[in-house]
Amino acid sequence: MNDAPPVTAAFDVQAIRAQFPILTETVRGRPLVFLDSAASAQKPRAVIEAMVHAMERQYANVHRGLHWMSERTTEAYEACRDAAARFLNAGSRDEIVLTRNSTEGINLVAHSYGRGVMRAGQAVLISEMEHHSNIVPWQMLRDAHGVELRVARVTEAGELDMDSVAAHLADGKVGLVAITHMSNVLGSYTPAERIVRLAHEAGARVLLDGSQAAVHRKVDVQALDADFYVFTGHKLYGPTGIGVLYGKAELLDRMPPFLGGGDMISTVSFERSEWARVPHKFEAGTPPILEGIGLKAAIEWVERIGFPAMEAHERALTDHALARLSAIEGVTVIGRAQDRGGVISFTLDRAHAHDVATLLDRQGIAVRAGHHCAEPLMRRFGLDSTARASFAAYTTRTEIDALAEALTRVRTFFA
Amino acid sequence: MNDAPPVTAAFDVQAIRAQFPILTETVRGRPLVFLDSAASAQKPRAVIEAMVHAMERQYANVHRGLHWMSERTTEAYEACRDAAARFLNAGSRDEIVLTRNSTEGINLVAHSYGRGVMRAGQAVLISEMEHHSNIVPWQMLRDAHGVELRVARVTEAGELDMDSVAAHLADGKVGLVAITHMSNVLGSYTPAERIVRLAHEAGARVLLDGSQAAVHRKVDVQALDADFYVFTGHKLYGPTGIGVLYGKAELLDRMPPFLGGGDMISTVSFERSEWARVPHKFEAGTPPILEGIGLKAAIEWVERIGFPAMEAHERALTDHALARLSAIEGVTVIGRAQDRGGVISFTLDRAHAHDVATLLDRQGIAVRAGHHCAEPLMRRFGLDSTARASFAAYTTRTEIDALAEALTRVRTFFA
Amino acid sequence: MSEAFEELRDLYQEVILDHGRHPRNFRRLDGALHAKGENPMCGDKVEVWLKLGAGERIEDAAFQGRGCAISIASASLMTEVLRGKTRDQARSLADAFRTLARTGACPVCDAVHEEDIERLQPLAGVAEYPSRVKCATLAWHAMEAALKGEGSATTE
Amino acid sequence: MSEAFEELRDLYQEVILDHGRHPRNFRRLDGALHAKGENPMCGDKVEVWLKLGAGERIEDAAFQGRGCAISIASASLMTEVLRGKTRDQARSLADAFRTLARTGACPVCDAVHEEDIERLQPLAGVAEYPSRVKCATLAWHAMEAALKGEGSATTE
Ligand SMILES: Cc1ncc(COP(=O)(O)O)c(C=O)c1O
Ligand SMILES: Cc1ncc(COP(=O)(O)O)c(C=O)c1O
Repeated sequence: MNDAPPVTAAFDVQAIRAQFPILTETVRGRPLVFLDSAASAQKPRAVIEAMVHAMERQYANVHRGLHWMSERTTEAYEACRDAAARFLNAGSRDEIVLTRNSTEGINLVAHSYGRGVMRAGQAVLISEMEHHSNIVPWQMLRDAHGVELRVARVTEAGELDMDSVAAHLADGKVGLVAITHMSNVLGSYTPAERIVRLAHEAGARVLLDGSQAAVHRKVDVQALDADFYVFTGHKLYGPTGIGVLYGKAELLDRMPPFLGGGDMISTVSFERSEWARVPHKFEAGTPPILEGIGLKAAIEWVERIGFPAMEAHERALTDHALARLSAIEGVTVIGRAQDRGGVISFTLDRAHAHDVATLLDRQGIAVRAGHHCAEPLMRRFGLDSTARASFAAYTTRTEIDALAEALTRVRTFFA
Repeated sequence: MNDAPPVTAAFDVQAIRAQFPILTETVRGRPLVFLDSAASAQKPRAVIEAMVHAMERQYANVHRGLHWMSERTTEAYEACRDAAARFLNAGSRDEIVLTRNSTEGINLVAHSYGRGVMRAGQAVLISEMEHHSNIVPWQMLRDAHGVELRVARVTEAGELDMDSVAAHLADGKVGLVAITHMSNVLGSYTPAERIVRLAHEAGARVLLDGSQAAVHRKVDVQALDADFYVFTGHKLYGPTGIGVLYGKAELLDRMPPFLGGGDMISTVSFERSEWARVPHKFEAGTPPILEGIGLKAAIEWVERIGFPAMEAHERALTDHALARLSAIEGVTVIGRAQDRGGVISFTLDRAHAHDVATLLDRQGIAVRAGHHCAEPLMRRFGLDSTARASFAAYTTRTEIDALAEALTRVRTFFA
Repeated sequence: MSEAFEELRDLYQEVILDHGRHPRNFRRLDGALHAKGENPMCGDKVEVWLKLGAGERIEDAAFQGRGCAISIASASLMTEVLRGKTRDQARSLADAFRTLARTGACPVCDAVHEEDIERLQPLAGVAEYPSRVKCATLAWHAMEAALKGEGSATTE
Repeated sequence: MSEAFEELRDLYQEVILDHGRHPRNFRRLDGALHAKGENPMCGDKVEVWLKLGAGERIEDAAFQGRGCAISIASASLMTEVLRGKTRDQARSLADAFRTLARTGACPVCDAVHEEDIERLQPLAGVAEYPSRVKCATLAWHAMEAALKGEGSATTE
């Protein structure tokens, strides 16, 4: 099912690229330079093949079928839960809820933990650098459930302001801290372990939004002692339509269900229903079967490369990119966090980010431009929008050079 | 992208089967006889290829990207909305909300219409033959929002009891009728047009659960005058992870959002957010992009065959199956609705449905056994479980004969 | 019996059909340890009674319930092999049986449970049908719940 | 200019760069019809003022705002071509321009709007960049809102 060449100690980016069919495409007559992986990553052949194998050879609905196809498909799908548990080092596979994406995972916690366990008068603490998906669910919880919404500051360097975190925790009212593990705009990591420790000392639980972090760095939820952790499959080289919510068993057990329907119940009568045990209690309806099979292949693909090699590669790229971009007159990189990953937001004097993106696109280079679903962070830095280049395992130094050269051209153009 | 031979007036089941790679598989040494399509249908090559094409040649995140890959992927994904609108004959593409599955569509209505628009003291009317996914969300609404849950009866013949529907509507308290358009256990269609008319006269809105019906029969939501209609992609020869909720524009406009996050907002500040316009208001986070592309291919595949041909084929199969099964001593078919489709539940004297399913599986035949996520209906008929055979465009007469023969063997075995 | 029937036999051996049709010890036991077992997914239900005698050995075991041939036969066979076992032996046999049902074999059990596992061997075929494993183990879960003084067990 | 730069020109023609850098009629008009336009997806914002004179013809048009070169250039060009138009002509020109921006051409407009469409032609290149179409049409939506007496328009 997977014929990827074994990638060992030496990180061979060309061998990796060869596993991504899309990377040989051309865009507007130029070879595609895809620097928008933070929005969604491309898919390696191993993922495509796992999904095709299921559709062509082994497919049926899962969990309730007694026949061969259903049993085999159930095994293949449930193996995704095992893979995700291993990937995050969860204590048990039952602590893995399979969702549609990070957004659904966060909404699930806002609903089932927020409405189900938290009390009016308590507070949720987020930060200025959250993605809308980690803002809006808490606003909805605030408006529906009388919970206060607090916002920790971000420093000028683009790091989470830990003094601000501590100050917000001081009165003991915060019941849940929901903070990103890595900013999708600035590339900054947050000090997750310290956040968890501080929060726990103040009696708060912690949800970490690992949509970006889990793609670039080994995450160990037990070492972090995170209460909840979410990530999304499509950014981890997997398919769309699937994400992962990790939750500590004791919390998941206490939480009421989220959506109702088939598969999340144990028995149903019109008077009342009994919920299935965790994690199925949180998984209503036919699950994302093909997507689970694809995500498992993606996780295994990432594990085969290994985070040490991938991180080293991405760190080198990021350093190179920061050096090249900073050298271009008129380019300003937003944020200069100590601990950062391969996501770089920048502005160009006298040129709007959208024009920059379009002109780069004209040269075959895909970057994102806009508020990156983080309007409050834009406001924090007094900006409407930035251009953003983001890197993945398949990104090369040459592509970053291409970006720098194209950007120089754009600058001359607008000068 | 699709090299399926054109299927015209004449329905050529072998030509259709040739488009489903999985149908040449063997199970336990026998050719697969897949009679569990009501749980989830197999996928034609056109669907597989559309998804592979996206992953191999044209993929990026949608809606917010300014670059070529994102724009093309957005077009391909949004084309699913157009296809679904056409498929259901919706008045506008903006009346199509893309969900994960039917279950999520129903939960969305239970949340955003139920909690958002209905008032405590009103009632929701369901029926005895609903799938758990059309029961549990209403129970949760009842328990959270003080809405009454009423249940219309099903006749001994397995038809919706319209007198019971009328009786429940009589006091004008019912705000929403949520009823299946076709039973996933009995195969019975419900008289959707009459239900809608009665409900509207009594001031109630109607949600039809088309998870089964939309697969077998042309649905025209405007002709039905349905207020909400749901179906699920994986039963319509499409991928898992995607479903469709149709809602009348005036209703969707009035409903508060469901999940919060990226893509469903227009602007975000910590104080408050403004929702995007319908249907995006209901679509939080990165959508099921690949799945939308797959579902569009599935809809087009079904449209190419055409419901007249497919219905005729399935009707002939169903008649044949009913005749063959009834002829086996000890076999009881549950329900004998006038208007029915290719889903047949049956029991075998002296043999438990699970044993029947396992023994059929041993002979390569996949049927489902259990309560089919419809426990209350089982109870209505005094049963714990049934075996269920269900048919699709690719089902053949020979397969039904194989079922009948295998069942005869099972019967002898347990006699 | 024809070849076609032979195939059906690999799981549904005569012993299973026989115990499925004519379950042994299908009755209640007054004043005994008792627990219910339920597999909500498939609706199988079983009640198990255990009477402990001298030396806390199982003197009598009985069950009632309804379900598929596998779950009834397994319960029936269980009541037979449990006689004379101590609590620990019964629990250890339950572990051994679960391994047998899940994997089709129980290499490590031979020493201790050789004779019992041989009697239960006809149920080893369920390993090929993962969703049926729970049918086979339901009564055993209920039996352990009864020993622990818990009223019920579920194999969801 | 090198070949590389030539490529960039197909959308960003000199006219656009010029109007983007030096927008014309970039001011407020007191006592005029007025509306705001906003594209929340990208943050572009524009305000448009229209002063009607004799025969309800547009005597003066002006705008202020911030956004990308496309949206500013489009607003600037718009204020120029609107002078002397009746309400109906302005609306019809807006329709024509939207067709131009969406499809890259407007075959049916030639007869009526030939001259204006020629001035706006440099913006036709956005048709190749669907997500940028809204940048080009934002000011036009605001203009129509102002004519209708609505305070704001959005191109979400
Ligand atoms: C009648 C009916 N309603 C709802 C559903 C739920 O569909 P899904 O599990 O795809 O949400 C099904 C199938 O499982 C069904 O048959
Ligand atoms: C930090 C962060 N959180 C949440 C999300 C939401 O992910 P999804 O859209 O897959 O739910 C994203 C990406 O869009 C992200 O970068």
